[in-house]
Amino acid sequence: MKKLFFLATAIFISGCTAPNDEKIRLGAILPLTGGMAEMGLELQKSLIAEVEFLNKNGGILERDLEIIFEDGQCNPGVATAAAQKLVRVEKVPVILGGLCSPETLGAAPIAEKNRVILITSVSGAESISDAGDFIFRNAPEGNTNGQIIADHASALGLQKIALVNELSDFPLSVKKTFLENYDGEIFEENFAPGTMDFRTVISKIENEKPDALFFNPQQNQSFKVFLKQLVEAQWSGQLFFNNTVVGNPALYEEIEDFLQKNDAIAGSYDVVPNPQQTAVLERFETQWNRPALFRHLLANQHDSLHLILAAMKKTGDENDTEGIRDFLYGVENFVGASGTFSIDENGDAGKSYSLVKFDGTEFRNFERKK
Amino acid sequence: MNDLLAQLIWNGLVAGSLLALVSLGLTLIYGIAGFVQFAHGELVALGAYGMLIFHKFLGWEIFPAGVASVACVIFFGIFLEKILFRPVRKKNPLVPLVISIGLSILLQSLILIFFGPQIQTISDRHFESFSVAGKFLATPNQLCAVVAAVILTAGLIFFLKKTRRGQSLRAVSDNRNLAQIFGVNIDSAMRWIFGVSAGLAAVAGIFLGFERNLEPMMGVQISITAFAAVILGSLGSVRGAIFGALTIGFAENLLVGFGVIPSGFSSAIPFLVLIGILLVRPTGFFGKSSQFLRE
Amino acid sequence: MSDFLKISRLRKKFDGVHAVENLNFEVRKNSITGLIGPNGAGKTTVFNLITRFLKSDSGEIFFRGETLKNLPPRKIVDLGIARTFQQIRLWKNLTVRENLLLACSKKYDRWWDCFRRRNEADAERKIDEILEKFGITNLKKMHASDLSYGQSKLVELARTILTDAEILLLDEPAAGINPTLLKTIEKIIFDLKKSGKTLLVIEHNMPFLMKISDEIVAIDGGKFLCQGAPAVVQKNPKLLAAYLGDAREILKSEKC
Amino acid sequence: MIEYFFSLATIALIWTIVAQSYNLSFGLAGLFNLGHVIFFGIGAYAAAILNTRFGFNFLENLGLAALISGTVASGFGILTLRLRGHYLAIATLGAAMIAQVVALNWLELTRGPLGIRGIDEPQIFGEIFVGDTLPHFLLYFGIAATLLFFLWKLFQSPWGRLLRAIRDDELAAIAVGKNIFAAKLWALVLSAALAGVAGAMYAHYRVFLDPSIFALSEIILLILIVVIGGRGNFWGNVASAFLIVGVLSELPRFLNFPETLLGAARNIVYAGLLIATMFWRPRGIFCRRKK
Repeated sequence: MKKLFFLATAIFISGCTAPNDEKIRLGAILPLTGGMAEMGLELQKSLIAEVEFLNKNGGILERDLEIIFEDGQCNPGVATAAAQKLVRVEKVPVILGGLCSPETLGAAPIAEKNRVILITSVSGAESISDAGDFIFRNAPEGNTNGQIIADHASALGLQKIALVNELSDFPLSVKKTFLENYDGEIFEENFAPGTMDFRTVISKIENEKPDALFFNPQQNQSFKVFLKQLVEAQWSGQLFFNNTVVGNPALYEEIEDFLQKNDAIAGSYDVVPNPQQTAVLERFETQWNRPALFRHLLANQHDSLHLILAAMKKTGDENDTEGIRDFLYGVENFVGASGTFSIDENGDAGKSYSLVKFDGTEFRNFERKK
Repeated sequence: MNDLLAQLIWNGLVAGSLLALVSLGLTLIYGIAGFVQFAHGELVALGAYGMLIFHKFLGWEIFPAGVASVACVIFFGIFLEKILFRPVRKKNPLVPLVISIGLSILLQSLILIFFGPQIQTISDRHFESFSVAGKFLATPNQLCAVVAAVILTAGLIFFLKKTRRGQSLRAVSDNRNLAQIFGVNIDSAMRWIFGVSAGLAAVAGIFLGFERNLEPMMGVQISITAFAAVILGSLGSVRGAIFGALTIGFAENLLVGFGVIPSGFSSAIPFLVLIGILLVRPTGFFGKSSQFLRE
Repeated sequence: MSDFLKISRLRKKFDGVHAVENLNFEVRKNSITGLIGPNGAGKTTVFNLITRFLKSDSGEIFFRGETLKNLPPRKIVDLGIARTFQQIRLWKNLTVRENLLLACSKKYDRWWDCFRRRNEADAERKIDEILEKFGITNLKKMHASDLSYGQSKLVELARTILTDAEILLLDEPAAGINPTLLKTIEKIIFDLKKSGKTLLVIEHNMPFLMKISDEIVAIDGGKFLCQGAPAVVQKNPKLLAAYLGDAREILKSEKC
Repeated sequence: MIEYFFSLATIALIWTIVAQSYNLSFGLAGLFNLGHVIFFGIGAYAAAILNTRFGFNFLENLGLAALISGTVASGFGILTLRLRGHYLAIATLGAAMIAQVVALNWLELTRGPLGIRGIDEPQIFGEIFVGDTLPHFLLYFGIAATLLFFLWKLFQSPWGRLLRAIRDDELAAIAVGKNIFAAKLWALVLSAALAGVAGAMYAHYRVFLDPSIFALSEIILLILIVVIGGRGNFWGNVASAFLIVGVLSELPRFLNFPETLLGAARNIVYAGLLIATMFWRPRGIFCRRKK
């Protein structure tokens, strides 16, 4: 009976989807479940809206565009399996890369080995820069975030800062540069991803009476719980955040005045509103009839998509990944929804962070004290 | 302003009493049905999400919404017992345990699909925390949680010890066949136990929802910690569950508070305490030391 | 050697209840000794103490002169003391052959033996021989869970014999057995005695026990009552009081 | 297309070894140990650290991972083998949670959440790198076959029979003079060593490793495989590992479920399978129904 069984599964597998070739197919790996699903699904919806719009206006190289989404779950093992399926079954030439760094790092070796372009618009871990020749990053590296906040803290003359980090790759790279650039006293506390009870950590910090508190999460889920418990602990003092909390007004419900009172400052992408960006947000709103969250990430992702499409237009053949790779390395002062940037020899878009301050409803740019 | 030790003790008490509500349900089910119900955490989550529906979406007041949410979870608990656990009651305890693991994953996925992955809060209005005797800060929600836990625990113990129905439940948990011979209706006993434990879980869920906001995976974390509490106090013993929950609640807060254990390790504390106690007493704190032939 | 198995000043207390108190008795080599007493007299506890399943509070047990103090229970069988249980303990998922094989072959009990060439021929032979004697060879391939109560009793007895221990502690071998099967068990016990084995038997079936035992030890409430030949012990007033309570009238009318 | 199924099959092979080793300690010896993924994770991390920091190659790592997991298991066993039933289960589940937190926090050793990157592809006899999929699958198939043969011999040996007896009734085993503690400890150590080897193979295959290897989802996947395959049933577990890891975990991907429901869909498939098996075939779906 067992022999029969093995035979059956083999037949069943091979008979599956055969790739049709009239559409240009791209892959995308995003966390569609788990802690980061909120951000992942938002980016997915934006991509769907972009593709809808492009296909309505003639598509690319006179063919429609299609994006195949795979769930990376912020887990390297799952991301590798997803990349293998995209590369070997769907045979996509380009993968719009992982959201969290473990996803990108899990998928990168597969893309590199099969000469498939992988471009991430969010992952901040430094190790992505040397992950491979076909691996690109259209997002700032995590550590610049830590640097500008450290400089600003020194500028404000703060002596002692409490640093609360989530044990994930992006926050750790932010913490590394923050510690390198800030010479005042540090009181550090770490928490495991998914922690929901910060009361004890907050009581410990209040007992240390620091001048400021730098909350450094990977997922903004923990921001909402941490802030709620911070308000209930009647905290008062300067607040710093990394860029993951920017761009999602839902997070700031009923703590607007608390943030403003403690003049909350966060690192964020240097996202100057420009026509392309508003167009992206409008397309999202028409498609999903609600305003978009994580607007700065959507702008980045839109630029990554359009970089790829521009490269394909130039090479005339979407499967010529070497051609696309060379085009990308040659990108100089590309004007996109996330501003103008060029790509360096590591495949990074060399973007930088700027500081934004909470003005009652949103984190917005402000001129920093020199 | 306020003194750290008092604040930590209060945090420990709040965490401990919420954990006690969850652990009581677990130990009752083990006492009577002989297996650790893995999906108990999801009932806690359903209590919280029920509150979200009634209070936030339907706009009911807190108290009626709470009662409605608890009632729904109680019926759901009884319904689960009827369709999933009754048919396998005769089988060895591993079978219902594995079914409850499957049920746990199923409920998590359903919550994820219906309520979405993002964090949600039950009430928009914020709780103003107030200082108690100048020593520590507490919020009204925490206070109600501790009071509710004390009342419910005392009520449960009274119910089990004094009332006829309660004694029949204890008889069933002691020896199911014997109780059956003396005319105790096993099915109704099971309904009572699963209903009561689901109710306790829902109440804990509501307070947890106010205390820490809602997310689809909130059930897993609290139920694993409750497993540690129940085992630590030794399975099936009510005072063991309460003792275990309070020990873990205080250990988590005091050890992290005074830096004995770095806060990154806080989720491992329940199990460090558990394994420590099990080394000394292999059947939990209140367990009879296992004579070879007795067990 | 007078006392083959000697219990001296044995005491065991279970949270307040004196299960066994200051018990002394001996079992002569190659004898069949009955151990009787009303329910709850501590008979099975004595078995558990001899086989060190339970640790005694105080007192000693001597087997062929050596003390059994602080020996782990698994070593007791190697010394030559084997036992059966009040409720039958067979391995349900194993076949009868496997149940018996485990008792007699100790050679290949380590995991790296799985690579050595094994010849369990002699063990197989011993099993066939004893099944033949018990008349249950047809059960060899059956799963232990499918056996009837009587068959399980026989298989457990066979398993205990196969450990070829010198002294066998039988815990109610005749309980719930129909008369025809009782005959086989009786024959088996007499054969064991002939082949030089010693038996200590707990039994409530008085006629059967009186018939097979050379000597009877009676205990009640964990304390020693009397020891002697079956006929003598039967008459002992203390024993009757222990069993039947103080019903003097019944005593007069019954010719027990 | 075929290459993808070989890569899936390689993962299924690794999980077959883990499931079969768990089948030895949980299925055969009845050690209700929910923390078996600890040994899988320790083997993976041992191989990752030894390879990236000390330059041990693939074959050496297999041996060393087995050794390290085995020693950890012996210490672990001495502590936990006195526990029974649910106490053993929850204590070992707790140990797995502790292992995850330690792997997350011990930055010097495991680089914490950054994970360990750049583990070499497996290579055998010096420099033959087994890079792409087919030779990779063949190498892993060879290793898996030898390990499974060794396990099969164990299952059939008198020692295997002794373990099954201990699972049914410990006291009877003591009464016939068996050293049940040693047998159970060896069962745990052997199953841990094999899980360690599987961990090393996983690390070298994935070339990237992070603490999620100790996650609850891995524990549940392992229970699912052994429960479907049938406790103590050798071939059942091989088939169930391939069915679940090879086919079912990728099924939602193939049936183009709406992307947003992909993860939840897979969990629902697992949950349904778990509950259905327990209702109709508690002894695993590959063994003949009890007569």
